[in-house]
Amino acid sequence: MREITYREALNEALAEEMERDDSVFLMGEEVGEYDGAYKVSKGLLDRFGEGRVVDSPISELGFAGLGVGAAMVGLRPIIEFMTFNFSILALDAVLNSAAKMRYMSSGQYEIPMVFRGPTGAALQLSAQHSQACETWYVHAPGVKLVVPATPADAKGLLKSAIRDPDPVVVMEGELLYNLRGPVPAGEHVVPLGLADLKREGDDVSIITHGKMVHVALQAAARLAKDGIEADVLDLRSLRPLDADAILDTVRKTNRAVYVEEGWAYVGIGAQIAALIQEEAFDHLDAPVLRVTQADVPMPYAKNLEQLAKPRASQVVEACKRVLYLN
Amino acid sequence: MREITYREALNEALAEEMERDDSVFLMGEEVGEYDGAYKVSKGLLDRFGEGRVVDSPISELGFAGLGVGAAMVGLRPIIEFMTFNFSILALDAVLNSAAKMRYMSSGQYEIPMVFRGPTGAALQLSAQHSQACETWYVHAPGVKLVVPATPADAKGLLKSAIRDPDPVVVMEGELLYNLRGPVPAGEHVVPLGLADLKREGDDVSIITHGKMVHVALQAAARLAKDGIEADVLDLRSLRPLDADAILDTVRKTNRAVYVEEGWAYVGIGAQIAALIQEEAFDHLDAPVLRVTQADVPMPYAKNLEQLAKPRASQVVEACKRVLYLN
Amino acid sequence: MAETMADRSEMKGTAPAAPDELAGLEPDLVLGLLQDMLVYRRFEEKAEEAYAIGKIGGFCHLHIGQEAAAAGSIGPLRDEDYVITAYRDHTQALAKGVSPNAVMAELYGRSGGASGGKGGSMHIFGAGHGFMGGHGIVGQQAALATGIGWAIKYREQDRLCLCFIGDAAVNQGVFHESLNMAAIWKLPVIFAVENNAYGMGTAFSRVSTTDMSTKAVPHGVPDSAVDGQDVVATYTHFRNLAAEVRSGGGPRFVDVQTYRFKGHSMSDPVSGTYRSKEEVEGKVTQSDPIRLLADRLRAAGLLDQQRLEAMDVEARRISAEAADFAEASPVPDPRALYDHVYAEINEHGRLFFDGRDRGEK
Amino acid sequence: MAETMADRSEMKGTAPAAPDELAGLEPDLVLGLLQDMLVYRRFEEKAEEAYAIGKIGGFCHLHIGQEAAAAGSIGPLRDEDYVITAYRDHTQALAKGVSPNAVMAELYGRSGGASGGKGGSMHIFGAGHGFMGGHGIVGQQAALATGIGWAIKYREQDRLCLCFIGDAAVNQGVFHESLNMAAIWKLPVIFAVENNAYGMGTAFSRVSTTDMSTKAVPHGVPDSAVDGQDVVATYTHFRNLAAEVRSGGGPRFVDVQTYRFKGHSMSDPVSGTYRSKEEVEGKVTQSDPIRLLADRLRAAGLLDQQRLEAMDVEARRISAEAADFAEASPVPDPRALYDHVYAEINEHGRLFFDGRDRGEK
Ligand SMILES: Cc1ncc(C[n+]2csc(CCOP(=O)(O)OP(=O)(O)O)c2C)c(N)n1
Ligand SMILES: Cc1ncc(C[n+]2csc(CCOP(=O)(O)OP(=O)(O)O)c2C)c(N)n1
Ligand SMILES: [Mg+2]
Ligand SMILES: [Mg+2]
Repeated sequence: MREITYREALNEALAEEMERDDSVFLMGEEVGEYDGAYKVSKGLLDRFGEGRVVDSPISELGFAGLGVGAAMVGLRPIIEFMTFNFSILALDAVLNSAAKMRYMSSGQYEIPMVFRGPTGAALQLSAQHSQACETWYVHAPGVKLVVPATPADAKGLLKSAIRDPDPVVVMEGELLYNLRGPVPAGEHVVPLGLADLKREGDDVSIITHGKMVHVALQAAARLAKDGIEADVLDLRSLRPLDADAILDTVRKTNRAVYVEEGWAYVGIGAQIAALIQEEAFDHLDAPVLRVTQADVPMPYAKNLEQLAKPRASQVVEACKRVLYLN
Repeated sequence: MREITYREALNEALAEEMERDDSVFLMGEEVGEYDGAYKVSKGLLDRFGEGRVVDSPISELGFAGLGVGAAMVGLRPIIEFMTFNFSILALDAVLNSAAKMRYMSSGQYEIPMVFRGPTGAALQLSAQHSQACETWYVHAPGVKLVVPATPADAKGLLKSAIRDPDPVVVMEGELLYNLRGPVPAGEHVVPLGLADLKREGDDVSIITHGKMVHVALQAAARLAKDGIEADVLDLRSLRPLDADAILDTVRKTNRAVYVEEGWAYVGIGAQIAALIQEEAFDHLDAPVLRVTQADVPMPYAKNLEQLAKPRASQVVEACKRVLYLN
Repeated sequence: MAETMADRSEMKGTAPAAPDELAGLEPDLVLGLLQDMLVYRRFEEKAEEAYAIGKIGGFCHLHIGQEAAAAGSIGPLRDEDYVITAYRDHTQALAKGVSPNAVMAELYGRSGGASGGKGGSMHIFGAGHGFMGGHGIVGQQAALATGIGWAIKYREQDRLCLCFIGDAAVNQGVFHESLNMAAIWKLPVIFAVENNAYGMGTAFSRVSTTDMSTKAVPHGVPDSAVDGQDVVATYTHFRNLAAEVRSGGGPRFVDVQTYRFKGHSMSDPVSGTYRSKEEVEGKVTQSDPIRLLADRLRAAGLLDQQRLEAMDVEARRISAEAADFAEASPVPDPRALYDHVYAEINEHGRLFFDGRDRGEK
Repeated sequence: MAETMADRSEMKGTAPAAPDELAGLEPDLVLGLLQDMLVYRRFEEKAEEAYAIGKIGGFCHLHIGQEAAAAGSIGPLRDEDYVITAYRDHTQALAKGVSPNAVMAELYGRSGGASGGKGGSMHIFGAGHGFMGGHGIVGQQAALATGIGWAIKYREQDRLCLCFIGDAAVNQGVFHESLNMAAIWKLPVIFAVENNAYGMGTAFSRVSTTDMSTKAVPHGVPDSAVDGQDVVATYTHFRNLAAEVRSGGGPRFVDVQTYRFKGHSMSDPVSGTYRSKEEVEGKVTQSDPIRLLADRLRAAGLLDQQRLEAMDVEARRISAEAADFAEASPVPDPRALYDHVYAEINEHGRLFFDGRDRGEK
């Protein structure tokens, strides 16, 4: 299969869905004339015109709310946040409007929209620009959240998100945009709510999402050298969540480690660990451990940033701990 | 000891600390002329004047940021959010400025300020006005969070929060303001980071915070009728967290239930459950269960709201489940 | 503020005399506006009663005193136009065509309510009538309105969106972000400030150094003001604004000067440190939009006491019927608790995490 | 925008001739401004070099072309005054007295950096110099500035706070919320728009239907504009504003018209669809603030080529020394990872939840 980058995969998904449904439009900072701060929307302005590829002012709360209003009357807005760090300004539109409109009105409104952009850290962007925002978006019911880790999932999940009748948050990664991988041309849709077992092994389950899938695979490779075979489960979608896949791998290996780019306290890993012990208690031979960002705002200095980020070596260590090795 | 309301206790704490330290001021919507939307600041304008008790425009992001700026140069602002539901608009000031200033500057700035107001549901205020906001505030390092459940703790924790060198979020409860209880007159300080064992029992640990402490106590009383004695641990402070107290009660009873006003997904209970199984795995005879709000935006209709809120009967049921009864 | 209010009341005190005082509006149309305002008034009074005896819960914000602002602004709109507002939304919902029964049943939290009992007073919705709610976070609806306007323009429809916001809401950043977006994209949105001079207990003059006419200036949105206690003036003003907006003129900003006769919500006092009893009484006696219009119609020989009373009887009947309907409407089915959080279809994965049985009673 | 820019450059193209052209400023003071601007220019060029070879990471926003806006606005301030800005902060930190060594070391992420290596280019802090950073979320610093102004007034200090924001930042709601608060409480804050005509790749005219002079109108904050490429005009303008603000005049809003010669950040192109190569070249040749001032001083007989070169040698020396200092400064001690998240004292309970050993190397 042809290989393209994660960025190109997203671009394809956007183009194909805008082609397919003219109620879909893209709005955000620099998405048009500038082709997107990270070039995800490259060429879309020329192709679809400024009525559908719209450069917004720097007004996150305003244009996120605009998207919700447009969705209330049936359009399918795609709101791009240059990064999710900036979307903290827009959380009211997401959590209080998008997530609650269907419910407050007993189903009179559907909010078929997408909020997308990169989450988490890139390289040395320091504290305000390096935050994994999943927890803030997934705590309240009403929105869905997907976190593609590969080019194929980037295309397939974004297409599903655009077609979904509910607000879907798509969290990408600056450091993933250049990642190359096989992506089916044309129609390729990955349903929300299905995890993907990226690697199989019977000894321990490494469960993760987004960028950290690649750290988990590195760790699994190193573990294999020591004869330890790990399942690597990429959740892909955090809400809906493929709880069955999580429970299946844990029931198989009886040991789990969650790897997460962000902070530990009420992080995604906390929820997954709580869920596993609630529903597979008797299958656990060891506690579910978590490997996360250090519990500090992201520092700028390269050496400190590297220390703050979760590393494969820590995943290896955690896996050995749940296996009671060394 | 004299009994006063939770509201009066907060008012006393504010007055005493403003008396004690003239760098302390209170700002928020309706805190002055109107004596506060919930009358927590009653009389403070007359006593301290409009220089220190300040009615703000409805600009949550703006006046929260104003507080951070004032703290950067050494004042001790107390920013009142009429309710934390509205503070979602101000999260950028809290999470990106207050929580990170000390770190980004390597300690050049201290942010000795308080963000306070009610969190969670009252009665039939529906979806946008009935949210337990703890998760959004405690995920990122840099802020502290306390959740007083009694009049005495309201006074003691607020006083500690005001004197603390870091930004402290104080989450109160509309339904707690009228609660009466014994409160020491004058100097009464409850240090951050200490949980309070509100009731002792050897059979099961009910761990909780805020308003739910009272639901937990109700449940414990009912369990006692069936001869089941529960520890009821009020965390009081979510960051810093009294992990020792949590582990102690679990090591004693080997069973725990977390009761939480808000949603389950990455709720506080998820973090506590994850922590317990990480650090007391071998002491657990059953999974840590959680009793939370139904996973829906809060509905308006009284019957639905009652169904959505966590109830003592559900706590009783969960305790019996971890005891493998019925 | 006090002075300003006084000035305004002068203005409103003088009741007009000649028939041409109807500014060229058909007498029947104006009589219809009177009937509408009477319904709004009696409806809100009924809600007040029901709240007092605990039939209605939560926060309940009444429009008493502000009826002309709703009737006069929404009156000239078309069915296919949209209206969006804040939590003080009962009369605007009625004006846009949501039935009194459905609105009252919503206040009662019943399944027959406009929002199925899930929204309550602050979240009345009427999608079928272009009534877009009922939003509880101050300023929020301004951004939603730009989105509705965006969609109208996107689809090249001959519609507009009328967005109400409170005077205190202009201090929210999102108000400015929204006007700016509406301006740069020339969206068909009328931003109407329901300027009742106070945000809860705070006089506008305490949170702004300028008057309302300056608020849209940075965005180049044409602004105007109208006496919102004069329903005829309000009606003609909005009829003209609507025409400008329909013809592609872009957004408009209008200061609708009105006054709240009751407390901010049912939980708040009518007067206090923030406004005197005298001020309120003055407004109630001098600028009740219903009395002003009735006097005017009488002076114009278009209304007599008998007809007025007949209209009021009708208004009371409608409100009483709404209360009866609400009373009779069943509470929501407990199984509805989990409905409408997400679309019903969900092929894969788990959406709910409370570990409860969702068939729960 | 293009036209506007053209017009402006006309204006700036005409170099002044007579000595009274220094607007009454002491020649030494003006020569000092020239030296300062040369330092800023050479410093940024050095940072550009260092970034190119990977010594500096992350986002790095240069001030090249905008030196007069920093030198002319901060020049008239006192040591005890405060300056706060966005992520484009290097030269403003230098202007407020933070040493070039400390700023460069911060860009290198070293322990000798102004923020101990934890902040980086976007978060330069100099508490000891009243330099309040260095903030990365567009518009954010406007609210922080009102807080600093609030504290000055609260303590009745004879100080002020100068807050820089970008032209695109005026579309953030918090900008309006902040000006409104500054106005109602008469805070001693100067809000200065570093108007370089673009927000990243978006011309101001594409995101605003009005010009900058309208942006403070709703808040009643007096506004003015100044040619930010003319350091003498900028200096005298800010000297006067500062005097007004100190004497209790309340906040001021000023449009400092300037131009960015480089890309938005080191990761962005200098020109592209959003602005032509010609436009940039035109600005660089016609309105380089350093050349404009040098020509002017020459014309006034206050500067010769030799002295100019000596000043430039000094500027290069300072920048080179800063780079050497940065190079020599050790990277932060790994143990510093957990420092300054919270105050060191924590008597009870757990603050960190990553389960890591915090002595970690
Ligand atoms: C963001 C936010 N802050 C505060 C509140 C609480 N609150 C509800 S209404 C109100 C006053 C609004 O006044 P105004 O905008 O003038 O509208 P009015 O009630 O007078 O119609 C306040 C402070 C809220 N709902 N949302
Ligand atoms: C809230 C927010 N949105 C978006 C960004 C990304 N961003 C950084 S700078 C910038 C452009 C700002 O332009 P302007 O305010 O004119 O300042 P300039 O860079 O021209 O000095 C953008 C969009 C951000 N940092 N914060
Ligand atoms: Mg008002
Ligand atoms: Mg700019």
